[in-house]
Amino acid sequence: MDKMPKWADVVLIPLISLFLAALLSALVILGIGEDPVAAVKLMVDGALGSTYGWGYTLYYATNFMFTGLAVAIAAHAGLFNIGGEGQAMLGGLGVALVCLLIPWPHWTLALVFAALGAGLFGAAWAAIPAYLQAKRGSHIVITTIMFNFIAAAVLNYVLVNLLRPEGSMDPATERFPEAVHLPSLHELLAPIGIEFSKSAPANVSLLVAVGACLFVWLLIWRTPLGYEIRSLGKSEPGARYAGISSVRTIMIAMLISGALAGMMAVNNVMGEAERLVLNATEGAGFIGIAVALMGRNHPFGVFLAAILFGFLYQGGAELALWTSIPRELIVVIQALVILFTGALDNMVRMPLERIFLAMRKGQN
Amino acid sequence: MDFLTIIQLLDSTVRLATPLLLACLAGLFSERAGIFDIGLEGKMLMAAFFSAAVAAATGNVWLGLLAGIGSSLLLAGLHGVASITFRGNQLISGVAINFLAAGMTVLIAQDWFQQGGRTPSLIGGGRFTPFDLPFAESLSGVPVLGPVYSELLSGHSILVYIAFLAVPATWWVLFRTRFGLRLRAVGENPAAVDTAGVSVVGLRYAAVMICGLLCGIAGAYLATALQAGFVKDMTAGRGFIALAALIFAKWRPWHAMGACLLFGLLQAIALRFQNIELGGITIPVQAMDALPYVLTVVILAGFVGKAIPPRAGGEPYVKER
Amino acid sequence: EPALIFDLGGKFDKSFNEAAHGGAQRWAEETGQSYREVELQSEAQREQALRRFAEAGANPIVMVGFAFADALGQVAADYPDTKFTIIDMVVEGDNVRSVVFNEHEGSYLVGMMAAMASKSNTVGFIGGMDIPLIRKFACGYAEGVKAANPDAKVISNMTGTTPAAWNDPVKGSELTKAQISQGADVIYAAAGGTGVGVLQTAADEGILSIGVDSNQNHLHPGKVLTSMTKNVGNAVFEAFTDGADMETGFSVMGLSNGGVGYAMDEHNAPLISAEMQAAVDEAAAKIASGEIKVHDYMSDDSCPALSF
Amino acid sequence: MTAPAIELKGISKAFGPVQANKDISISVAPGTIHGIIGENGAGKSTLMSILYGFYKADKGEVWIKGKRTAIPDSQAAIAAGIGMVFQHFKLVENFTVLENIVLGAEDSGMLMPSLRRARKELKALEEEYELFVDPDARIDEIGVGAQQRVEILKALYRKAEILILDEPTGVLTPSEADQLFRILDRLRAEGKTIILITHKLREIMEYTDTVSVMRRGQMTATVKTAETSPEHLAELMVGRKVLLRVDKVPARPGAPILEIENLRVVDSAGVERVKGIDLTVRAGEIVGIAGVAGNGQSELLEVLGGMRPGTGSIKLHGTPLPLQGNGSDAAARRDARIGHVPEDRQREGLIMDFHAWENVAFGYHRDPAYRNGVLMNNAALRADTEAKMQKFDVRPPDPWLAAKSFSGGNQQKIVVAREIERNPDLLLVGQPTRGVDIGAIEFIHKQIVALRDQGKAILLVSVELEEILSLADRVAVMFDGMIMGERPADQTDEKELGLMMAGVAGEAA
Ligand SMILES: Nc1ncnc2c1ncn2[C@@H]1O[C@H](COP(=O)(O)OP(=O)(O)OP(=O)(O)O)[C@@H](O)[C@H]1O
Ligand SMILES: Nc1ncnc2c1ncn2[C@@H]1O[C@H](COP(=O)(O)OP(=O)(O)OP(=O)(O)O)[C@@H](O)[C@H]1O
Ligand SMILES: [Mg+2]
Ligand SMILES: [Mg+2]
Repeated sequence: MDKMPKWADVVLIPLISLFLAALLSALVILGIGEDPVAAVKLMVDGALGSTYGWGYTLYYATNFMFTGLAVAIAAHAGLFNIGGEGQAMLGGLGVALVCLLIPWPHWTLALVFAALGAGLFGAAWAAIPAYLQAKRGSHIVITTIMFNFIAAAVLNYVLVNLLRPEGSMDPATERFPEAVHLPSLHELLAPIGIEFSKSAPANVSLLVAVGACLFVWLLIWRTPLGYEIRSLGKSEPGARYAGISSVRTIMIAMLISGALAGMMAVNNVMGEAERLVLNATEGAGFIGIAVALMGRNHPFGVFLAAILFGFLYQGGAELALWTSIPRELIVVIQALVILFTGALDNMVRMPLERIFLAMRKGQN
Repeated sequence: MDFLTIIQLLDSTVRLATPLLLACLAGLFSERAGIFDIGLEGKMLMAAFFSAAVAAATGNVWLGLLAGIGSSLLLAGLHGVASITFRGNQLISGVAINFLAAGMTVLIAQDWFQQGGRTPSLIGGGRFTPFDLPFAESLSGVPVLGPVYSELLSGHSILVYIAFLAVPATWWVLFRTRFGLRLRAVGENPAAVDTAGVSVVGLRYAAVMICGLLCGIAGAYLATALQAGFVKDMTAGRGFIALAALIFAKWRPWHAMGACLLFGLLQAIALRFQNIELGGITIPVQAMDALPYVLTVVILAGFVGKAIPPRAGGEPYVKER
Repeated sequence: EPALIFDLGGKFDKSFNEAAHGGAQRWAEETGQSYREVELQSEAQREQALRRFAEAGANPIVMVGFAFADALGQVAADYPDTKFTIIDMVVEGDNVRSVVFNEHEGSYLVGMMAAMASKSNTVGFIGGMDIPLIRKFACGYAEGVKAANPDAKVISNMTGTTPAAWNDPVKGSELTKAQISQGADVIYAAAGGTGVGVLQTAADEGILSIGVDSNQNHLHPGKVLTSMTKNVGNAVFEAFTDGADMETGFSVMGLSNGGVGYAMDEHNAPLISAEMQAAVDEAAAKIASGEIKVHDYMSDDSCPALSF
Repeated sequence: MTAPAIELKGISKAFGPVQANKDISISVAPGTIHGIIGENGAGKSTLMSILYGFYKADKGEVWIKGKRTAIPDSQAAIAAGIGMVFQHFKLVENFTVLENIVLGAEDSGMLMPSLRRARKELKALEEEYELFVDPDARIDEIGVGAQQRVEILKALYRKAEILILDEPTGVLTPSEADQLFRILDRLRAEGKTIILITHKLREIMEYTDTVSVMRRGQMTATVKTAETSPEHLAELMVGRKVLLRVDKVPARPGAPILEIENLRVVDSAGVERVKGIDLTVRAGEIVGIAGVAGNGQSELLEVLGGMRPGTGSIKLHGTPLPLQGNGSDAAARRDARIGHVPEDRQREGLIMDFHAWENVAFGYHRDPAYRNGVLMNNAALRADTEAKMQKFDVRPPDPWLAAKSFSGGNQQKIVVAREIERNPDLLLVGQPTRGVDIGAIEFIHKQIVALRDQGKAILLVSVELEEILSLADRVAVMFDGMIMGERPADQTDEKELGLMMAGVAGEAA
């Protein structure tokens, strides 16, 4: 007998946690002498009030879908992949190499191969921690943290010493050729008569991200491989009993996870910046953790949570632009969301369970 | 490299190893008690800010130190509530605390000082000043040992000496006191401690609070001794390097000191030299930056002795049948 | 309403960005009008900030730092009615004004002062990110040092290769200690926020330092020999003043038009002898008139006075 | 009359929806051994953990030596003179014996003097009670018997007057168990009071003075041991007459199905667990492996089930099966038509958070019957589950219920249904009825016998001698990784097997 209904676990708890996080965030805004209502209004206005705002919200959401899915799929295998940031950085390198080294005739082809390149590089960056976890039991949380730092160093080296164009002062690659320019939502929607902001960076990668959500959903809940991943995540001895190779499954789950994180680069590197800069990921790999926690590791939940965080991100940028509230406010909000949905969920769950138990006793 | 350069390099190693060492010992207490802590970074950062802020406001560095420790203890308490009382995921709690510190420090700094997330530069009594060991001046003339004593050993801030004294103290507490025995036991098998009539929760909170205390000193050192004020993100990953050192040291105090000195040396080298020529090959500075992390992965991979964490580490304690 | 975008160092870096901030503040005080500003958190936000201000109708938009060049190149054409000013870099465009400075000239002057103030005949240079622009500072400085004292030695270090190098006071401090141990007793920091660490450590260790961009003499009174001022504030002030109908194109700010110089005030007055000041002022006049030609590293990517 | 050493009055305790103890009262006289028996999950351990302050009762009072005593935590229990040896030892594995003993009972803040005093005291205790252990050995270096002695020493070091032992003999050989009871006798002679939880009626009959029976959270009876019989106790335990023997016709063994030769297993710590076993299981017979837990039976079953590597040879229908590397995993064993009911259904046999229908595919999830192209055919799987639930009388027959929501017996039925309905040539069965009530036991036993009667081979591992004797046709006894001997089930008895389990080899093997 469960202590409470499933919907309470899946919907009610995250919502209450989110509410608590929002409440505390409001207190923080009050604490720095600003008006939380005005701040929220500005955020909503800036992030959702125009197609320009939506364009940025969806652009960020695209990033977070990829990294959130990456965290989620690893979590299904019982692994905490904190390495999304590093994997996404390397994914950027993959995209840059694909876009710069090969003269693509059309963006569609470039997109496919850039996604492959990003996935490959991201997966490769996840492969070593995955292998060490699977074969040697090295704690993947620590190894992926270490690999984030190593990725930053590698990218730094590559951008400064190898890919920086002659005579440029920026540690960044040169601009990708015009041919690999991905159509933005403006360009996609104009033919069907929808006016979408021209300057917002949301682009066709959004569709790729939505596709990835669907793919992960099918994979996890509808394929034998997903079944194996979930089984391993729930019980390692069980997996051994069922003939599910933990090494193989950990490797596959982490490779997919790394590939998804890496594919974020299609959006931010190829779709937006159109060149690879330092710190292109802007912490999206870490936000993936919050997104997956919020979304309860379900692709649909990840989709919704990614949009929520896209909103927070764009809203936060607007705050920084138009008020004296620093952008770090969203880091605080993000921290509170992770704290309440991830680490303190028992604080919500325990009393809730008691309430449901009492309600059931009352009925009997 | 001449003798003086080497002394200088080691001198800077000591300075740079100090925050690592304090944070590493902090992690050691927490993890030995079975509470994983990837929030060392956040606690240090918070402490760095509050120590600098209070030192700037009062002009008294000791008050700053206290404030830094207090803020770090607050975050440690939060980690305790999440991972001990509510049996939450310790790793996630640590991640949240890191973000919380990264955001709150800048937010508060901006609110208080309007300097884009910094504190004003600390002057005079707002900073820890070098602390000269006895006879440092008069012995500096003695060949070899003179410079070693007066340049390398003497002239650091008092917190440096505290950090290095904390090593034998940690060893002594862990292995020679009742508290230490219980603390180690609770990290290995909390049920054994519980059935022996000792409070698991109490012990773990104590460990987490000691962790907070040491992280607080580490943060205060960064902002009020190593530098003169807070700038955002000034911990720059030191909490993670400390974590790496902790694994490298396999959770043992003396080894922790060795690991921190090694990583401090790597930082010192990376700070002073951009690219290093070694027998014809150039080692890029990025390689030096990444080396502590690479070494940690190698250790974790078990190629150089296996790092076995405390057995109950990371697991919330639930009484079971 | 004009807008100002700071680079990653942040507007209170006590140096480059702060100088720009000062100019904007001066404009706001003198005209009683307001302006918009934003500090970036990451590389990726440059374009967003530019577009957002342009969308919101800010005009002109001023950005400080060479790193905006690429983003501006993308954005400028999309907003033909908006005027942009970029500092430290040249960007083509009908609606873009590019302002660059002859930092080598100012650096030459402070180099002379360093050489004259040095007792050990060894002076130091600590640069921020290792890019041609900073080498330009270093090269001019070295030439100035040699001009005042041909036997003097110049030790030069760069802080790093990424924008993080602008904001790493610890590294600045460590490099300062290293240079001191090599005998330097005057150190010139051209490193943005990193310079804060340089000046601090120099003051702690009892040697002289030279500030950059803003007048940094007040940071450690009596310990900062002088500052190489780069009148970024003026550039911002002018752009704001010119407003929406400013003249676009390319403008060079040097010694002759007050774009660069060295700072004198009550904080460093005791450090500068009349003789030093006379020598420097003479050189300044000669440079302005073209009699002395200071080598510009960026003209041929080489430096006769210093090797990197 | 002296006051009872312990008196519990009206103790109740619920874990969420599970009422583990309901209004329980007992009283135990000082200087006696009091037994507590009851089925798995009856609430015995819960009750004792409450007495020891490990759990807090929802309701009820505890009286010690005639005084009402609040026991909010173990500290209070220890202060009241209560010591407890848990079913799963509570020792710090990488500490020494001495450190484990002083842990929580140190004299002062300094460790060294405490250790010195404990060393002296330990000597005295050892001699007094014959509780020998090396004080400087690490716990993970000593055997379970010695670990148990450490637990008892821990209690005595804390001056316990009342000693609770929860299933102490489950992990001991018969001779170790005898030694334990000699120690208990001595303690009783000293006036100490002992509470003994056990499943073994023999131990109750031989060593206790009084005995209480628990059923479904309630105390159903407390009687003087001298005035009762095993049959009567069994009846009290389950609420009806118990049929100990399984109904079955004599086996008609056919061709060998499984042939094991010189099988060896080394565990991850490098310890050899199975040391060269030869065994044959024929079609139409049930071979039972008896032995005290931890003598290599689990490893034997696991290597056959493809859960761990081994060396030597195993053949199925004469075809060798690989023991390492490719083709040696559990999936390959299933392909070879080997079914496996694992020892631990909750850790291995089921994913507790999965729905019943997902668990029915567990291990067979790549079966084409459950496939629909690259995707899984969940509808077919659910239909199949419903059929299996009907046939095996799983209650409630709801495929959508999570495995953890079924009771132990019904969980086991799901596992058994999954494995037996595959109609395997060889069925490996580990502890099929552990934690399962008597009704389900009968059902599961019947299914196993039916499979045998279809001419399939069955290898049964159980620590319950009774189960082995009633279900198996042939019994092999394992001790220390080796087979001590084989007997036809109807030509041996518990006594002979018990000797072999203690390492005394039988005559002809
Ligand atoms: N910590 C717990 N949380 C939830 N339920 C529990 C817990 N401990 C025991 N239970 C439940 O309480 C009931 C009684 O369990 P208990 O362990 O006391 O039984 P037992 O008689 O000792 O059984 P066994 O013979 O298997 O040891 C069972 O239904 C069990 O599932
Ligand atoms: N740890 C636990 N947490 C939650 N519920 C539990 C726990 N342990 C047991 N239960 C639930 O308590 C109930 C009784 O469990 P238990 O295994 O003791 O049943 P049982 O009466 O022995 O049944 P069966 O005769 O089928 O074995 C079941 O519904 C089971 O799901
Ligand atoms: Mg029990
Ligand atoms: Mg049961």
